[in-house]
Amino acid sequence: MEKIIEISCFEHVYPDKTKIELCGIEFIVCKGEKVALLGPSGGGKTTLIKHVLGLLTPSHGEIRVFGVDPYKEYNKIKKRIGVVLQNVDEQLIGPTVLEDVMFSPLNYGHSQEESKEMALKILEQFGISDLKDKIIHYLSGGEKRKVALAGALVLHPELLVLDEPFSGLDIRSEKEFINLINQICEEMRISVVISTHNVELVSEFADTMYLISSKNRLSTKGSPREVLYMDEELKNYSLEEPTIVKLFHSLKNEGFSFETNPINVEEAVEALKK
Amino acid sequence: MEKIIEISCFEHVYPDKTKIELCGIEFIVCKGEKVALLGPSGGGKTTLIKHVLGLLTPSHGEIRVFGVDPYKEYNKIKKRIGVVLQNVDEQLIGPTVLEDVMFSPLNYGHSQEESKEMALKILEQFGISDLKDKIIHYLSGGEKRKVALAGALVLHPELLVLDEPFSGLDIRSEKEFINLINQICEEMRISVVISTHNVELVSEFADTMYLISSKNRLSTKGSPREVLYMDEELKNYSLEEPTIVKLFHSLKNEGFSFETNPINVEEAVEALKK
Amino acid sequence: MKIADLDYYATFGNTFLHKVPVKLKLFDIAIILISALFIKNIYTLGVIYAFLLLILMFSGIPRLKTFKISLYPLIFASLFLFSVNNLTLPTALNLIFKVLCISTSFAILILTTSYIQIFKAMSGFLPDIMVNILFNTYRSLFIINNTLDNLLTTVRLRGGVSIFRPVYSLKTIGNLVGFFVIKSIETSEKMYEGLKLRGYSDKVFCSRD
Amino acid sequence: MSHIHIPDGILPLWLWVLGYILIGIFFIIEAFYIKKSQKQAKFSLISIMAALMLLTMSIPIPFPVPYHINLSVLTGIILGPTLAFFAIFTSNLLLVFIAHGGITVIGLNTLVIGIEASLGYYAFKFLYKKTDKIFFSAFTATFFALIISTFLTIGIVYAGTHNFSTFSNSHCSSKGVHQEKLSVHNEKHLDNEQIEQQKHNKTEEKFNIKRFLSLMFIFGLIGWILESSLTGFIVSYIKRVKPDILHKFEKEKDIEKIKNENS
Ligand SMILES: Nc1ncnc2c1ncn2[C@@H]1O[C@H](COP(=O)(O)OP(=O)(O)OP(=O)(O)O)[C@@H](O)[C@H]1O
Ligand SMILES: Nc1ncnc2c1ncn2[C@@H]1O[C@H](COP(=O)(O)OP(=O)(O)OP(=O)(O)O)[C@@H](O)[C@H]1O
Ligand SMILES: [Mg+2]
Ligand SMILES: [Mg+2]
Repeated sequence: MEKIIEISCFEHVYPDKTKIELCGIEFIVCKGEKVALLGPSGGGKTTLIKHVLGLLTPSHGEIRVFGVDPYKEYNKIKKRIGVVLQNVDEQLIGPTVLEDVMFSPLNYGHSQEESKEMALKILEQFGISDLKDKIIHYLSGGEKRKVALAGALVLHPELLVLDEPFSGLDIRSEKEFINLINQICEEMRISVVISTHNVELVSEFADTMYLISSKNRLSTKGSPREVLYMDEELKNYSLEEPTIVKLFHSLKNEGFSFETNPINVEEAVEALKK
Repeated sequence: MEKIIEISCFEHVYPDKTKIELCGIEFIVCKGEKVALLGPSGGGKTTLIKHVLGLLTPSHGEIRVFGVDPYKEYNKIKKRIGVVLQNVDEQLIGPTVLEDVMFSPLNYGHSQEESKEMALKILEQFGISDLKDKIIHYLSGGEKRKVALAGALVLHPELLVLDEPFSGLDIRSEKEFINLINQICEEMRISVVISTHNVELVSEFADTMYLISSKNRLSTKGSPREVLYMDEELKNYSLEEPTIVKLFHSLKNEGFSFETNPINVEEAVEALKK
Repeated sequence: MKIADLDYYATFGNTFLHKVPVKLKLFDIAIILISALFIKNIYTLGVIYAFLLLILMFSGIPRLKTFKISLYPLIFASLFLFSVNNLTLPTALNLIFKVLCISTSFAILILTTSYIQIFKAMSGFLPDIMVNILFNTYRSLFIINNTLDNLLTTVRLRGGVSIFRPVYSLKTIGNLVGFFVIKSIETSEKMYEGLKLRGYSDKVFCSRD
Repeated sequence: MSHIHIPDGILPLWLWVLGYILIGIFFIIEAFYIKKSQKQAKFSLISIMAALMLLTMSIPIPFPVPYHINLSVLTGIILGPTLAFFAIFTSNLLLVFIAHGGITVIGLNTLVIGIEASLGYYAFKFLYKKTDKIFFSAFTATFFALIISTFLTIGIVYAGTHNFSTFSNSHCSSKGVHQEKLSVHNEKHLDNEQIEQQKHNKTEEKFNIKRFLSLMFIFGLIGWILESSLTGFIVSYIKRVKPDILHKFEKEKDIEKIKNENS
């Protein structure tokens, strides 16, 4: 399969000498894959993502995105990547929603009409056409996130990078947002990288999971079902298991045995019925 | 029991005509009680808290904190209240941790030495003495929160108000933080008001819960165990049940029956064993 | 009055003045400006001012607030008037009317027209970089305004600054503003990252119509 | 009040148009320079500083005189001596739109405050290099820059109004005479004798530059001290918390140190 992102082992030193070393296993994202990057706060998720986007360059190690070094040649690949970083507020540029979503198309040389058409289409797809003339700073947190996502997807990129897209949302909005991402990515066949520290939600959108430990090491990789049941690993990574997983672990310790490893409520009900 | 906060029914109109009406039942916090305010994003939790702190004044209704109107006479009660608001980042002012924690004592007229002593003591109690000379800016999210909490508690207030203290933390840090709050409040016998939209964690720290619906109504009140099992209510409040509760609901629908209503993993294991 | 409030009225207000095309409003302002600057007869100036007040009365925008805003430049004007030997009433009135005409017309403009529209109208004759800076400043204003609000609230909740210890208070305010400056600079860095990632090509910032 | 906004309607046409022209020329040159030196990255910093200058004005300072901070020297220190002009122009422009007055004098105001910012920058750079005392350098630099800019304002006002009487309607009849005077004044407006002579003419309205000067200084002095100490505290804070913002000054200092060690 075509590899979109390839990172072997890299080290970054911030100006204040904080050293982040993300080594261990290779970080690879293939075409069409949905990858979650799970780690505690301060683990280095944002650092990794900034390297992928060419905002930082490693002091050691090599990073390849679409086959090029993103720091040096970001211009070559920028049209193929859509991004929403941690602080949405600072990424919404246009004064109104429509103009903000039109920003990328206009800057990539599309005409005024084309851009407008593209923006309207994506807003429609997101179900937020009614927001189009609103001024950005009068939107709620959840709405801002949707607009930022629309702005990132308006040019139909091949890779979508989201840094903690759920922080600050309540559970209901989180689920809504996940559904939106899943649906859009399905439709557009986009590869996705999402960083998060929310273990409960990971299983709902990721095909593959990477763990970053609080000591800035990247090592475990696997499907959510595999990784979430490695409780030793999770402990090492100072992460907690999701509630369901914890429940089944406790039950197993009490002497029950199950055939499957459930990761959500429905599966848990099935397993418990037996 | 002595009532520290008493709010009957109030209405607030923001300058942009957004009307928040928190009526239904009385909001009462007694001495030594730990109250959680649960509601979806945009429900009005922050609005309620700002009224308690005298940052806003209602257009209708009355608010009493320690028996006075906080908007008019905040100066009388300000020493008795410790606060950490939603954005910790913007609440740490001193360049270093020690200086930040010393801020309140100095402002209330304690001498330099006294303030320093008080600050060191509380940092000790929080187990973060080693951070004391660090520059605020470079702390991690979790550490910042601890420092903010230390700053709020340094003068031993009688009431602690926390607005979404867990947002942006990973689960492990959340739990750590909850334990810290529980422990400190036990020691100091402080009443606590915490607003949150995290249903999973509520049961771990609250004696009493209030629900705020997305339509800005305050009505249900009860212990976490009672409230979290009112699934109709929660639906109305556009909140999701915690995972364990959801699991047991599903199991009941499948025809199982349980004697207890578990709200955490240990209780769930007990219940399932039977 | 804070900029955020002004912007709010401009954006969500719904008076007849909100519906007048921006270019026409700017043209009117230009006329008032020129007449205020070149007319020397105080009666004519007085009539213009009265006319502006009349518009204000019936426009449906918050009257008292607008009026208060428009008085601000008088502080400076009075400084100049105090420095005139043998000041006569006509001279004083002349200057006061001039200043008030201009500030009132701008106050009415800003309460009925959002910055976005004004900047767009101005983008015709300002260089690209200036237009970009204007739009970006407008956006920045609202982002860092939140930060400032939070900071001021914090200081208030944690004891506030007192007038009785001037040096200590000044230092606290210095720390506060220092913090604010650092936060803002970081905000600008993040904004630039956002711009870059979204393909900013240093030409277009915003659609022009 | 460290800054006096000159209200509209005081200065004559030629003067404020000149201000606009000067600032226009400056910006054209600057725009080319930015394009050439690839400094576009700075433009979000420029916007933020403009926004900062606008917002910090609303921070309440607990002193008897209602005072608002201006931060122009800080802007100079952070943005450098030339880019600061953009931020100052922007904040001036936005101030006009919130009816603080002075649309005609935007050019002149930008010029004065911009010069203040760059002077502050250079003074700070010099002092910091020499003394290595951050608070002292920032305080002195700001104080110095404020004094100079006040004199500049006074100079401009003087250039524009020493024949203030022409502006008043009450002397319409003698307009011709005054116009003549105006041209005379323009030629030798620093002629003290002339001013003395004018002063004796008690019946005439006359802009009294001395009184204006003393007013400016009385109001100014408190403002200067406040603003300077604030800038001092702010810069010290930045130095402690995020020194990389002041990086450009550090480098120079290191070079200096190395030089000293070598010699
Ligand atoms: N600009 C910076 N200067 C210095 N240190 C930094 C900087 N940015 C991040 N760090 C440090 O690098 C480490 C990793 O930070 P990073 O932001 O990548 O973590 P994260 O996993 O994204 O955490 P979070 O969940 O809080 O966003 C942290 O210890 C942080 O303190
Ligand atoms: N300053 C304001 N001006 C106008 N409307 C406001 C303002 N602050 C809050 N609101 C509105 O009031 C409602 C309640 O806001 P509030 O911040 O109290 O909610 P919350 O429960 O704290 O939500 P969150 O979980 O997002 O913090 C929201 O609809 C919000 O849009
Ligand atoms: Mg991060
Ligand atoms: Mg809130």
